[in-house]
Amino acid sequence: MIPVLFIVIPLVSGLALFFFKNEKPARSFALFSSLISLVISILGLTAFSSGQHLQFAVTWLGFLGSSFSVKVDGMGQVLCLLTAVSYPLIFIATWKNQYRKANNYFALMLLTQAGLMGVFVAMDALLFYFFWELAVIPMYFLCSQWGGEKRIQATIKFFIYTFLGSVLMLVGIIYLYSKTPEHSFSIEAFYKLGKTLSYETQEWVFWLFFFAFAVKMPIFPFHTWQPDLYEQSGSSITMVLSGVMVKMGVFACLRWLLPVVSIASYRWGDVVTSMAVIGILYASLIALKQDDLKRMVAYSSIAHIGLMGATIFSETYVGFQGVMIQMFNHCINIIGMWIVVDMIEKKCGTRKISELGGLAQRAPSLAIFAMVIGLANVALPLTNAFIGEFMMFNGIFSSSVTQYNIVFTVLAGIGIILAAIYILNMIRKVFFGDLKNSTARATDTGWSENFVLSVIVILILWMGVYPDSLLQLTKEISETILSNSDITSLLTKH
Amino acid sequence: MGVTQILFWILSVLAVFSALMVVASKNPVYSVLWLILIFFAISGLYLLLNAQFLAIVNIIVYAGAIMVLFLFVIMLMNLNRDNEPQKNKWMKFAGIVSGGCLLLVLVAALKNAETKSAVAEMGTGNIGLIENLGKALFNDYVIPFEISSVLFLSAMVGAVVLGKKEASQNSSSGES
Amino acid sequence: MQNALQLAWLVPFFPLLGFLITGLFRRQLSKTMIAIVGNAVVFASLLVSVWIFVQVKDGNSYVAEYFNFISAGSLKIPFALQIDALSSLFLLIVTGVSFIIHFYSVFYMKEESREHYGRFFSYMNLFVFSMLLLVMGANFVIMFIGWEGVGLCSYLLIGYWFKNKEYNKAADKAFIMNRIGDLGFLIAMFWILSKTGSFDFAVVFSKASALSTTDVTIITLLLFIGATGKSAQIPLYTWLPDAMAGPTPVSALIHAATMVTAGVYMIARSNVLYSLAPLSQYIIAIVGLATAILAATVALKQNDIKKVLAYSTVSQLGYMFLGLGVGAYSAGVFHVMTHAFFKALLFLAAGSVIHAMSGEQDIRKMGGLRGKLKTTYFTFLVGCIAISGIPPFSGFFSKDAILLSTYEHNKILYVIAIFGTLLTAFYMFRLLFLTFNGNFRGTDEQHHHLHESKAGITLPLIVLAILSFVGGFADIPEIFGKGGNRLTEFLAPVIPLSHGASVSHSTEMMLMFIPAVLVLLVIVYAWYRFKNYRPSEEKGLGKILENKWYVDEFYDKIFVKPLYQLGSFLNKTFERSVVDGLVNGVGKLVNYGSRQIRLLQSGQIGSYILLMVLSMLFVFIIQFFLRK
Amino acid sequence: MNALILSAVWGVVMMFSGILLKQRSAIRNFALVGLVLVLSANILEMSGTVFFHIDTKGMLVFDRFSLLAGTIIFASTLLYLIVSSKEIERVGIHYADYLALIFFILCGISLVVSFKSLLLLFLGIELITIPLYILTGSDKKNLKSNEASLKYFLLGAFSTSLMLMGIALIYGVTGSFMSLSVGVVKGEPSVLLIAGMILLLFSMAFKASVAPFHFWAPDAYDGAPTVFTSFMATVVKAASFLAFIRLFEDAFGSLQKQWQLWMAIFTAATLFIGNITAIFQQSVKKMLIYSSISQAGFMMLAIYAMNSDAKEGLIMYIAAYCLATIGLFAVLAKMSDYTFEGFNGFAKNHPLLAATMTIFLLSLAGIPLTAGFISKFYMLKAAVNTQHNLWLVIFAVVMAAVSIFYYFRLIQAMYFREGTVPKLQTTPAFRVTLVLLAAAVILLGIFPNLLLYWLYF
Amino acid sequence: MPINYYIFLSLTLFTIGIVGILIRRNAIIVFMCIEIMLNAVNLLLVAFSKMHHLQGAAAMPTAGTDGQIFVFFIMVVAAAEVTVGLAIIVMMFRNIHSIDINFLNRLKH
Repeated sequence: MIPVLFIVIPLVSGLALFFFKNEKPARSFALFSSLISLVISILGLTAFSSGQHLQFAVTWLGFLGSSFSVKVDGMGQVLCLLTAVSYPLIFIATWKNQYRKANNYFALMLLTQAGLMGVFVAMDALLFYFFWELAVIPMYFLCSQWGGEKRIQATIKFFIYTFLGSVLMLVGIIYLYSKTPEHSFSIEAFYKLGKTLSYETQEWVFWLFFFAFAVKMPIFPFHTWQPDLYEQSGSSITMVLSGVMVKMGVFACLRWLLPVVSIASYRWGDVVTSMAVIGILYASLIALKQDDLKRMVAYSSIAHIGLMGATIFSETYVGFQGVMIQMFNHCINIIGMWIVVDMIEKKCGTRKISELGGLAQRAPSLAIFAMVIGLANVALPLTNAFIGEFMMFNGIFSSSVTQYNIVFTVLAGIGIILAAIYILNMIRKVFFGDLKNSTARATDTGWSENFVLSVIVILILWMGVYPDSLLQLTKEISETILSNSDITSLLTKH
Repeated sequence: MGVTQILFWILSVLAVFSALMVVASKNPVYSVLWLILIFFAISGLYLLLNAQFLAIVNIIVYAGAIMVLFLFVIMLMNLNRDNEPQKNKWMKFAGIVSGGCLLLVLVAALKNAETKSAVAEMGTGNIGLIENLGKALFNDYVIPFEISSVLFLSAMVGAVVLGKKEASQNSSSGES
Repeated sequence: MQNALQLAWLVPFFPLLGFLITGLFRRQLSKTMIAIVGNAVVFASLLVSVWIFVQVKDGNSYVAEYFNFISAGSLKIPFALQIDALSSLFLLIVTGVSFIIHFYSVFYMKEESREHYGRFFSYMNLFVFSMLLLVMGANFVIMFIGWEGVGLCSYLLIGYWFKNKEYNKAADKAFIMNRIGDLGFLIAMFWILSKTGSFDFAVVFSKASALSTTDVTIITLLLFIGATGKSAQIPLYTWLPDAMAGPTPVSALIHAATMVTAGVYMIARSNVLYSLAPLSQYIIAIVGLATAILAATVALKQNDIKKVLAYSTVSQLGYMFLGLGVGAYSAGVFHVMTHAFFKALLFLAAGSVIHAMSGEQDIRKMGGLRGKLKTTYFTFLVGCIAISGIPPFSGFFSKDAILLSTYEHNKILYVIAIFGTLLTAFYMFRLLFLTFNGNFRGTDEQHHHLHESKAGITLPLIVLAILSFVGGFADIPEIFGKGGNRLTEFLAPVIPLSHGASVSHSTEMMLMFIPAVLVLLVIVYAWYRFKNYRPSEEKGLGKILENKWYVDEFYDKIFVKPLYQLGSFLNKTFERSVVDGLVNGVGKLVNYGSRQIRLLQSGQIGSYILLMVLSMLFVFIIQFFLRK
Repeated sequence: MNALILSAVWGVVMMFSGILLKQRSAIRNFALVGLVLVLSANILEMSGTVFFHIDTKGMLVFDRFSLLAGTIIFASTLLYLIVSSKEIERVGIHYADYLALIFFILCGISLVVSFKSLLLLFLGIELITIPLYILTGSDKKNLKSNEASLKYFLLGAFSTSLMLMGIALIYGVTGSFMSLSVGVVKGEPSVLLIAGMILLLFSMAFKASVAPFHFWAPDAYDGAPTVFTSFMATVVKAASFLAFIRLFEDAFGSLQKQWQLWMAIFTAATLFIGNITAIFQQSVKKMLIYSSISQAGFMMLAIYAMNSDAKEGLIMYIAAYCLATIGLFAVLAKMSDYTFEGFNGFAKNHPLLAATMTIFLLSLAGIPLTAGFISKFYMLKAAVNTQHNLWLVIFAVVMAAVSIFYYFRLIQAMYFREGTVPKLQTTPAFRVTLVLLAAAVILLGIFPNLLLYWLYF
Repeated sequence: MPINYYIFLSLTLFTIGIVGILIRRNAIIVFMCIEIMLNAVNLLLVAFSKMHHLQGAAAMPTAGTDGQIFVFFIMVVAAAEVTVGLAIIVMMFRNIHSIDINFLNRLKH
């Protein structure tokens, strides 16, 4: 029942919120709902650890071969947990932000959460697609209604881009469905089918799926919606977008792409990995030159996700584990980063790096938090990102599906050097040096901010020192994915 | 070549020529008159095919009623002068060329149809007689017949709706 | 007493505790408390280290696994610490020197406000923690954690005075250059893993002989890239002189005594691998020597007291690498130890000078301080003698060990290395003479304030001076009598004794004393040259040297600027017009198409029917004549 | 059969009601009663109760498909009348006549959804189009309306003659007008038959406003009074597609190889022209008109695929499309300013209407959990199941993505742009019906088998 | 007569009708061209009807009747169409005093 609760709680409370009148109760209710989700996800965690099967299936659209089938496996558990963790964090971090029509705002946020949770637990391709869209559509309204001047253009670009991706994916899903002997959308049927499809077919389907996922991640060169949107939308929305939503793409690659069309993934792996690696360097280089904090973080996110993309297609067990843990870690880090950026903007009234300086004198606590989060972003050991990136690099390096593994590793590695450059640059210019007009009257963090940032820092360190707590969860599923996408046995057959 | 054959050729040429004249005439009234000539020619062809009922109906309904209506309207509008502005040359040329091509293509395609050995027998047969047709019409085709009455009703309503002068008191017509 | 070593975790634990206490409660605790905590934890570590050292000396070694750090399938990386001869020695050096420097800092930093005082000590403690982790790690990953940790701490400490932009830039530079090296380290680790299936030192080294020469060479070279970053070797050395931006104790701690020796430690630790890769060794020797000479030449013309010391550090590190490169691992480690003593001494003494000069660092504006700063002068003199390699001071023995091995290895390198030691002597005594001899060249006000530092500052100097003097006897060559080479023997479990062709005793004696004599001559020359120093504009080679061979500018032109230009190009041009332009272009095209297709809807029946007829024609022609 | 006769009779009744009843509301209620009667008669026929037993000699067959299609059509018309009757009143004085014509059209529609003889197809289509010519031109003082009517008439008559020529050629081969008799012709299809089929394809494409035979539609829809545009673009278009699929399944099912390519090309052209042109439109009405063309493109996928999924899907599509479009036009007809700017700030003044319109637009755009998604899904599924021409499917979804642009433009205008919209006169019945429509859209999106169940039970 | 002759004659008339629609601007003449097309169809149907009668009379004496019935219905529908069409044209003429179809471009988008 837990997977259903994951979806139903935010969905119901989201719909209920549309009927709220005042801001205060809406805000509290949203927080309350998200906390309940958190509690449930922790319950789910314990249940999962004790070996219970968290699944639920009921007939729905049966005549289409689809059913409402949800299951929380290791990967789903990690992602649900991160969704459940990030929502309360986001709500608390932006507790003081004022919104027009706050009830709608919170309602849409929770609907997005429902969609995200659904994506992570769906075990039926059609259901997966439903949730995929359910996550995006409230997002469209959120981004269009709350944000910067040019938000509408940015949002429509984002939406058409992702919608195009998702409908192409839909074609892929239907195509696979039509090929399954029993006409079913279930993931098992797809996995089974994947073993029998010809290469040419796989190639089609691969690109249909991959485009959708690549746009969502986003992987270079499909990323252009992202910096604009992050820049334009409100900070809490950006947090959801970058913290959780981009993981949909990564997640989907692991669950729906590799195991299903493994031969095509293998054949196109080099191309995709090249794209991802170019993206790492490209985004990092651009991030060097960004003056707007949000844009900088946006590009850094592209680089980080690029690394995940490259790892996925190198198809190694360690790499998969790394990606899964990094999904969680990246979410924590980037949410932390956005919170910091949001606070800077609120305190100083600007996001321009060139207009900031010496903030550490006025806001020492913020400076320390920013430093820790920034260092986590550059994957310093004993922070969470190190674990993920270390494993991912290891995965890329030890990949047996590509012969360019060393080149990819080195190039991606240059990305982490560049990351250090731009993050430190940013910290130096924003926090150190002399005070400027904008920072002269800034204040330090308040209680809610301290709380959220402390939670984030604790998570960063916890996951950096004892990542095994999460790695245990994803062991089994990583093996499953690897064995399903193992092409060596298939290649000998063909 | 018997008389019927000769008649067929004469009537065919007449029909085609009249059709061309309908299209070519500057004055609408002449067009109508040429059109009536086509109807007569076609009725003649019907007769050759022993479709007497249709031949008569063609003359009565088409040439007699419909064409008179046309003439009436033309006269009413005082259009019996060749004052029609010409379409531009290019358009005319394109129309003629594409029409010709269409004919060419269809003829070329259909000339090898497997029915090419079949004939439409002339001068014999009695299915075109009113008795046979009437029986079929009121036995097998009663539904379509009733439907066509509905069709006429709707045409009638239409004529009323469109033709009846609306009193100017109705100012709320339309959205603009 | 195997079990006794289980307490090893206490060594890094204490500084970590200190970091947490001083860091989190820096606003609550008084300065005294902070100082006490900050020192006590390091002292506690020192005590445990001594105890461990004693244990190890009895032949114990120990590997402790605490918990699974990362485990993924066959990849198991435990959080494990290792105690053996090498690490116990380093523990001793690190905790010992650190404690002295901590003690020194208590007084040196006393003018800082409480909050920043706490911050300083927390950074320092964190640094010690990282360094200990680096040294004690039982596998490459734990070592790497410490490795990056010290990089972080150096970043934090260099940028300690965060209001100054230049200092912060220096901090960034340190971190980034370290990062470049770290990438090499990281890839080396992956390579090791893919070839041996483990990160554990024990496993890796036991499987090393099974590796192909290519693999070992690549691995060792990659590790060496890591070392060049951390230990400031060509080409990644430029951060170290800039790192002098931090407070002087920091310079002493990080950039002289401990952190920069991490590279040496790492290579010494991996000596099994290096021994299998002669090419790598050769490259290391060349690079080390080149660094030694290059840095020495630059040091000749530097006028900032700390910069001279910084370049001398780079130069000395070059010697260590030379030693490693020629296979004299224990000599390298020995030099690390002696260097830690005298370089810490020199830096702290320099700090005392700077303190006395009210923050002035330019030696052209000093002179004649000998009278006012007696203790400082004498200790500084000890440091200079030690670094110059005059017997029987510590530097003599350690440097001699390296030079001897070099001689055995390659005569040309040996000659160049000797030349380097002469340069060392020259610039060190130039520094000494310019600072302490001659006339005072500063302002009257500075002159007025000149005073010897308090006991809290001079006491560490004296302790270090003693160590600099006696340190060399730890590994005194056997030719001076029995009981020599004790350090080498102590390290033997980790670094196998080399049984190469050794030189005869007479040659060895000669090789020891000829350089010593030459050094003395150079010192005399320096005395003549600088006893009456007048600042003058540098010309020709001097100018180039003063500007450090323009290496920074060169790097700036070749790497930094193009990088930013590329970023700028990608941001302004490529992203906007190509990537985004493509997407927007599609949008524009659709819009344009919309306008054009709209024109089909002309409103004229004739054209509609014409279009329909043309479509019909099209369909008929294809259907009847072209489709089969 | 029930509905066919009842609608014809009620059409006649409506003609006289104009004379007998003076109150317009009475006429309206009279029409609504009639429609309810027709609808319930049709539903009764689905459950087996047939009032009139007339031997049609196999020319009409009321099977499950045609009855369900008819039900959707009648229900849509009923909803349409409820939300639009006020606007019909404003068109002109012949209120009862308009309603009578609508009943005649319904009579024609029940013919074309159940014909088995080409003669009845022809008569049915004429019975639909002739009243439509009149309705298009019913705003007599308005030149646009006049022109639209004349254009529609001339082009419509032209396409009718194409259809007749096609029927004649087919008759030449088969000697019968029964559509099933075409299918049984064995061997290599005769050229005559192919030519006839293609001519029929053209004329059906014309009626369904499929490119490149769609040119009349934007002009006629735009010129017609908005309230009748709504009817033409929904119910009538749906009927055309039903006739289209019935004709091509019964008569030319065995010739699929011959026409499938053309269907694919026409589909692509329709999608392309409909969507691309819609982007540029500045008027919401024109946007909806072009969107109806692009939706026709999607419906064409069913005809292209022509399998069991296709028929189910078409039923679904028609339902989804009619519900959403009727709702949108109903609101639009009440607006005085048809431009997108006219809708700026609409949500602030009319939150309920805006919310329902958003649901309709989302449905048209094919967003999941709306009926529009399920119907598009069916179309794609049907097309993918043919296992060739995958490019067409991909093109279709790309165009669906393009359509987001203009559908969401309206949402943006309503919600995210500042502006004021004059108060619209809405009755409670209007609002309730709109909400019902929206609810139906969502309900069908979640449980499509509520509808499709009727095809098989 | 071979049936092909009828087909060709009918197609010729049909095409002349199409050409007429294409090149004339007078709505009434366009309308008359459509009538020519309808008559072409009628002629063809009658010819086919006779052809089928000849082929099928042995089996069924009424073979071919339906073709002529169809022609009858076409005439009926044409009459209805003419009624409406002329009504529209007249209405149009009342408003703009012209029946030139090229006047009809106010709906241009």
